[in-house]
Amino acid sequence: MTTPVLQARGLVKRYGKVTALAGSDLELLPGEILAVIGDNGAGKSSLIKALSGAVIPDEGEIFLDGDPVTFSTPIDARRAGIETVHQSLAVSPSLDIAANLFLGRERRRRGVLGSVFRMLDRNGMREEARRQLDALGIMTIQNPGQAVETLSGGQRQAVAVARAAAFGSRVVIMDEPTAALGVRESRAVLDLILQVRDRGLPVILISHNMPHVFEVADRIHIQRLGRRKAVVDPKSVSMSDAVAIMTGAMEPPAA
Amino acid sequence: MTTPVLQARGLVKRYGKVTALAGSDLELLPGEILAVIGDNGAGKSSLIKALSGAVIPDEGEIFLDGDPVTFSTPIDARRAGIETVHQSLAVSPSLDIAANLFLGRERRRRGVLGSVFRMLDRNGMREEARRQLDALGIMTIQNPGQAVETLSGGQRQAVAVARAAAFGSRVVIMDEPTAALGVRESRAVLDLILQVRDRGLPVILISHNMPHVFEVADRIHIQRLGRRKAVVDPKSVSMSDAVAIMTGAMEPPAA
Amino acid sequence: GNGGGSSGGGTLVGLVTKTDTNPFFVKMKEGAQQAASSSGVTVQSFAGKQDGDNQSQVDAIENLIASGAKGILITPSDSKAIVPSVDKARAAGLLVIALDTQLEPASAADATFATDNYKAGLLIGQWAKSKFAKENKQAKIALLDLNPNQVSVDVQRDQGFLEGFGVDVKDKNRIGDEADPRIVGHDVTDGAPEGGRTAMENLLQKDPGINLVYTINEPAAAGAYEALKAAGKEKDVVIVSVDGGCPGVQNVKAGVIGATSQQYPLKMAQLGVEAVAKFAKDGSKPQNTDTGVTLVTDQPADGVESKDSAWGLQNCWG
Amino acid sequence: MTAVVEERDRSLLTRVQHVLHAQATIGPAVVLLASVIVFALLSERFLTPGNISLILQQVAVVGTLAVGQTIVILTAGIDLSCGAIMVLTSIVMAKVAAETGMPGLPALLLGFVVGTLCGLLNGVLVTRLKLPPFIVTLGTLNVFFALNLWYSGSATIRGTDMPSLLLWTGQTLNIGGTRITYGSILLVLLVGAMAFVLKNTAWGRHVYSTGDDLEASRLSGIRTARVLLSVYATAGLIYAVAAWTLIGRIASASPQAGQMDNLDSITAVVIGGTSLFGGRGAIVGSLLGALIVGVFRNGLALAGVDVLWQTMAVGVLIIVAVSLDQWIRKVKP
Amino acid sequence: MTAVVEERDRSLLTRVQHVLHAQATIGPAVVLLASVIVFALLSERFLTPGNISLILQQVAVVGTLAVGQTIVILTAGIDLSCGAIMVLTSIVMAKVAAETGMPGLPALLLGFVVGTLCGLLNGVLVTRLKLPPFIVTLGTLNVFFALNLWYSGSATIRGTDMPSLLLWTGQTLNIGGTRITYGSILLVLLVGAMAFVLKNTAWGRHVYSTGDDLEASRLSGIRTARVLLSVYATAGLIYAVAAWTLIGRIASASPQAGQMDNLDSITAVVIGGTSLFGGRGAIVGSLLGALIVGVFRNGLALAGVDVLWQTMAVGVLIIVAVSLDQWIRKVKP
Ligand SMILES: Nc1ncnc2c1ncn2[C@@H]1O[C@H](COP(=O)(O)OP(=O)(O)OP(=O)(O)O)[C@@H](O)[C@H]1O
Ligand SMILES: Nc1ncnc2c1ncn2[C@@H]1O[C@H](COP(=O)(O)OP(=O)(O)OP(=O)(O)O)[C@@H](O)[C@H]1O
Ligand SMILES: [Mg+2]
Ligand SMILES: [Mg+2]
Repeated sequence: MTTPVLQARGLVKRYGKVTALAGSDLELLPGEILAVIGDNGAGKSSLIKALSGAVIPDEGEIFLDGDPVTFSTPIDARRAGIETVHQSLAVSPSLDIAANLFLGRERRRRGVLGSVFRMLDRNGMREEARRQLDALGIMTIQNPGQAVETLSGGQRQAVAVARAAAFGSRVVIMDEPTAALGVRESRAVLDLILQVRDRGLPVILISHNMPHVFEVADRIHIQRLGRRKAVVDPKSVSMSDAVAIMTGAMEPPAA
Repeated sequence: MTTPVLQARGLVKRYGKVTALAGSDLELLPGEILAVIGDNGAGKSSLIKALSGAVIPDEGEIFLDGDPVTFSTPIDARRAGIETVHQSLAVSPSLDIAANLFLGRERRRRGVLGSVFRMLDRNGMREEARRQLDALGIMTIQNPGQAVETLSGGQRQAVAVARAAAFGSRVVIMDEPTAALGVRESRAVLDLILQVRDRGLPVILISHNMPHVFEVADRIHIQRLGRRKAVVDPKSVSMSDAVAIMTGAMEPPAA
Repeated sequence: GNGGGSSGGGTLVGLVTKTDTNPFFVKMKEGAQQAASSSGVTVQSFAGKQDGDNQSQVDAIENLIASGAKGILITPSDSKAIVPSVDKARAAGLLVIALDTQLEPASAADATFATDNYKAGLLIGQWAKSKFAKENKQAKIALLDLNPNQVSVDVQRDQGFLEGFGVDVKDKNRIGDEADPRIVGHDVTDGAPEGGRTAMENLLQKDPGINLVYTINEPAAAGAYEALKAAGKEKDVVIVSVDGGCPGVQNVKAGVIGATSQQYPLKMAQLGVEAVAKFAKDGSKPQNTDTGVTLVTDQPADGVESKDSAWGLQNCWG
Repeated sequence: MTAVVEERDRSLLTRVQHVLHAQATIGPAVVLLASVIVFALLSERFLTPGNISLILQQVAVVGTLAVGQTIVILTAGIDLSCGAIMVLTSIVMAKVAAETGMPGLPALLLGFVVGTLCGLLNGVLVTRLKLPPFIVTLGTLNVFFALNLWYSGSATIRGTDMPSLLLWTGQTLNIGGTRITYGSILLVLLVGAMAFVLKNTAWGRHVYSTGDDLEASRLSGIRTARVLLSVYATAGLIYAVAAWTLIGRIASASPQAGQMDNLDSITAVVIGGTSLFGGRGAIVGSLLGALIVGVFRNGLALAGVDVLWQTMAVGVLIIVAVSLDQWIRKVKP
Repeated sequence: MTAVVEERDRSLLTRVQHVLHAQATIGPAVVLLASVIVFALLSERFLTPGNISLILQQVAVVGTLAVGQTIVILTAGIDLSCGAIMVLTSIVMAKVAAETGMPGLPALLLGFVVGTLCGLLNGVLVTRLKLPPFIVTLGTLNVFFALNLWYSGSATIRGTDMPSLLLWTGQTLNIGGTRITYGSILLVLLVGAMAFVLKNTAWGRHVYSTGDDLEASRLSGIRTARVLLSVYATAGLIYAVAAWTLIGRIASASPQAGQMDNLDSITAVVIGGTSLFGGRGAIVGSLLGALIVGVFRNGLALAGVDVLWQTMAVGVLIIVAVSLDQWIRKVKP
């Protein structure tokens, strides 16, 4: 059996009286797209927050390429090569698009200006941002120097997705990346996800959109009531069965 | 020809240099579900914000049952019987679910307690809230006394949808009501939209989810670059053609 | 006795000052503490948070009554508004002595140990008048007051100075209603050097010919001097002030301040503590005492009694 | 071994935290109780009925201001001008009565009107110009204070020149041997009434909702501008009540008073557990907050602590009390 | 007819608005220019080189504080303790030098260290206890102030007892016939350096981003706690520089100084167009804000306006300046 790139075992996360994760497992295999589906409140976001260092789980273990790791901040996860698009987007409204793309990993200028005066390479970052957005096909964004607060919800989401795709080196996690996107923009994101996978990077995709999930996923992780209820193969399970398992209307097939 | 319940003509809305609406029209006929589709940034939210009094258009007219109206606040639109679920949800995080459902139209107790001391009928409102949520099939919400900030994104959306459905008396407008919802919850919202229509109320539904749109819509308004590009009949136009019109890849059929 | 405060000999004396930042009141506190150890009583001190803070003083009086103090020494922030609280203290059997500033009416306190602030102003005004008359100079006067609130010390010193100088002050209870053309203007300093400097700078801009500066206290005077020095006018301008603190008297000696009216906060506090100690022993009440004010200058003027800075330094308070 | 013990300790702490969290204003209440116990141990004079009544009197003015400040802060605002409004209205009440011989009741009502108008001005600036309340009240603070000095001529008005109604708040009522001033009683009644209104009326909900998320409230059909106007005007009225209490307390009206009361009232509100970001908090907490500061000042004074260290203690108290309150709230599901 | 004229007027106004909006700090610059013009018309002495230099000197202390205050406010914080930190450090520098005979440079550096530590304490409380900065600095304000009184014994230290380095900021440099103090020059350099850092370094971006949305910044991989700590510590260091300027200005170190400077520095920052909600604003604006207040005070004094009305004018100024700035910003696409 191949070692999972990213693995979680028995994750528990409680918020006061609410138990968001009740001992959840997860395995992400090399080069696959793993979709995570589940009802609202099933603990999907909580699960990937734990994997990306955004929250510290109360119990449970996380393994990266088989080695146990602990992420106490999002930076730890990022250092390990895990990039995440959070459901809440995590962009800085008053900064421009380029600044948001490079937030926390700004490029400095060459020479003394960069090393001594620590000056940013604004133009370089703008150009690179332009390239990334073009690659995503976000045509409606005209100028990477525009402040993010002036973008529509969908445009903002595109910025967050572009960032994760550009910088992920080991795992890319996307929490409902197409929720606010238009048809064309969703298409672009799905293509991007496939591209990322083709680069050899495994992707975790959380989505409520079953056609999308069944189109791109290699395996589907079904989350229910804070636990992994089943992992199914989209080629052998129908959409309605997956939904039935998700809502508890059907027991998962014995793997 | 039947008089449209709600009609907009030549609406223009500019935000500084950005023109969100460039002379947009809209007609909502009695008892129909009108879907509004369009790319991100096409001006869908701006359009319905103008119709619901949330923004004041720079130019253009709005007619209600054929009579010109001006909405300068959301209250004006609400008074006229127009209820809206905004994309940003518009809920008060620290208040509980019941309080949010009845926000701005609280019920008072009977007798002196209500008329003189202006006391709220807390229990009455909680029970009513419970009923509304049950009708929507939002099972994961256990207690209408729970603060909205403790709900998941999808649960919050359910609260906003329940509010509009419960109080709309002339028009119900929903801006991407299922964006954050799970499969089952989305189903419940679609059923609710159909129910509302069956009550005789026309509904405007903004959505990026084409299967949903084609399932429930009576007519589809296609918004492009701040204008109404076309209105199509879902029974005579295919999904891919609608998308092609929306993205500008195809000209609309001559009506 | 209980607690740290009321252990020394059982007699507790309260000292309530206007602020605890102004060195004048800090010295008063020290004087009281010294007198306390020699009289075998305990002093507990309170202060307002800023000039004019009447409420903190009211609270302090009440807390002292509750603590079982025998007497209260107070420099009132608002000499009228504090009276009802003082009445309460006296009704509870405490001896109340006003220090430095009289109550209004003065009879509201059992006794007043104070300098006459009006007289302090008057002395420096007379001194300046005599000096300018001798040198046959036409005065152009800047007045650097405390703050816009027209508190009594501020008013008394300012108006005393002007009357001493021979200016018609019109309403004696109001700063700034004079019409005398020799007055260039008033500005406020908060009684601190930074305020003194800014006020002086602005008034100098208004009229660079200013040659006589009245200041509410010596810190303000020090700030005003810096402004004059920066403008190269320190030699041509006479500064007068009130207080007689050691840094102030040193400034008199150094020629920064022409004359200052020295007051004696240590003495006020010492006499006050002793009076309360005596009252606690035998119930006798003290008489009003003027703790005096002395003009300190190294350039004595005709017809105004004064001491030199050497004497001033021996008698200064900190 | 140690790990196990630690585990048990932590769970005990957590259990305490849970119990404390059950009630909303329990945080400040615990702090108040703890400080009362400590000071009672330090000085036997502390827990006498006379001293308790004293503390109540001493917090009456700041406590009343804190009621107005609380509703402003609940809307995510802040009112730096509260002290200035109070002083201005106290001068108006007293001077009009003293100089024109106006009877007590109309003078008092005139003061209430002035206070309400001052608050309304703040509200108009906040809602029409859409300026942050911090900036508006920083500006009006100076304006009201200058008006106060100008109108009063910086002169204090004596209680003996005023009608007795203006001084009524300083009169005492004998309740079971303890003498309580009407000013303190007024404060308690005001807190009760405002707590009722906030909890049980639509207006109260709209205040919370507006502070929570202004835009969401507007879209939900709340007339947020009207809510804000009414909050600032009501706060102004409450500051005028504080002015009445102030006159009774010092038996005179002083234009110098109240300059520090801005920060003091905010201190009471934040110690009382109301969030400066709006939408969360309770009036009763603010009363407790004012009492905590009052108990500290009084207790430290009785213990003979120098003012210098009292100042420092209050600084530390603010931080500790608010931290504790936040710790207790953390349980929130 | 009138309607047409109105329409034309409005579009002219709108065009003015657009032109003004082109530059970020144009709002405060316009206010500054307008007030300079008005005061120049009111008094011919106003626009002399000497008076300009004077205004620069008068705003040097508050302006320097405002630089530190700005970076704190950019992170959506507020620093009520800045005046107290400044006074405490000025006393430390001066007293250590005067009493132990420590030379100027180590005394100055010691002061810088103390200022930085005070700021760091604020930062630690904000980041570790997760308390609102308003509350933290309201608490430490009292603590630092008490420390200042305790350490200084409330005694002023005279300039003549200090090494000349501490007084250097009060020395003047002759630039083209106008005498500028080194304190003013220091302020301009500081503004320039901080503006550069905020605009051109990653740290600067992280400051804006942290103030804009703390949680989003954290999720984006910014060490927000470290950014906040560094901001408060840097602000503390800048307040220590302000202390140096203060000593030079009054040629002494006084424990009474700077008590009003908290609100004054915040006033400068908000007039300068920085948002109290964080994430938006610029250092240059704060310098302009400080200059606007300085010009007003100086100009009104030259015009012979009573201090009472000066107080009122500053109140009105705050509201008008910030309204104008917001109006100009409204064009924002
Ligand atoms: N910060 C928090 N505080 C309190 N409760 C929380 C918090 N975050 C999540 N929860 C609760 O934990 C549960 C799981 O939430 P989570 O966001 O992980 O669900 P989800 O599967 O992502 O749902 P959705 O599809 O709606 O995004 C929910 O009941 C939610 O209310
Ligand atoms: N408050 C605002 N300020 C500035 N620009 C705005 C504002 N609201 C919307 N816009 C701009 O107007 C255009 C239309 O926005 P709108 O939100 O109406 O689009 P939409 O069709 O709803 O998009 P989406 O599908 O992403 O929700 C966008 O370019 C957006 O950036
Ligand atoms: Mg989620
Ligand atoms: Mg939209």
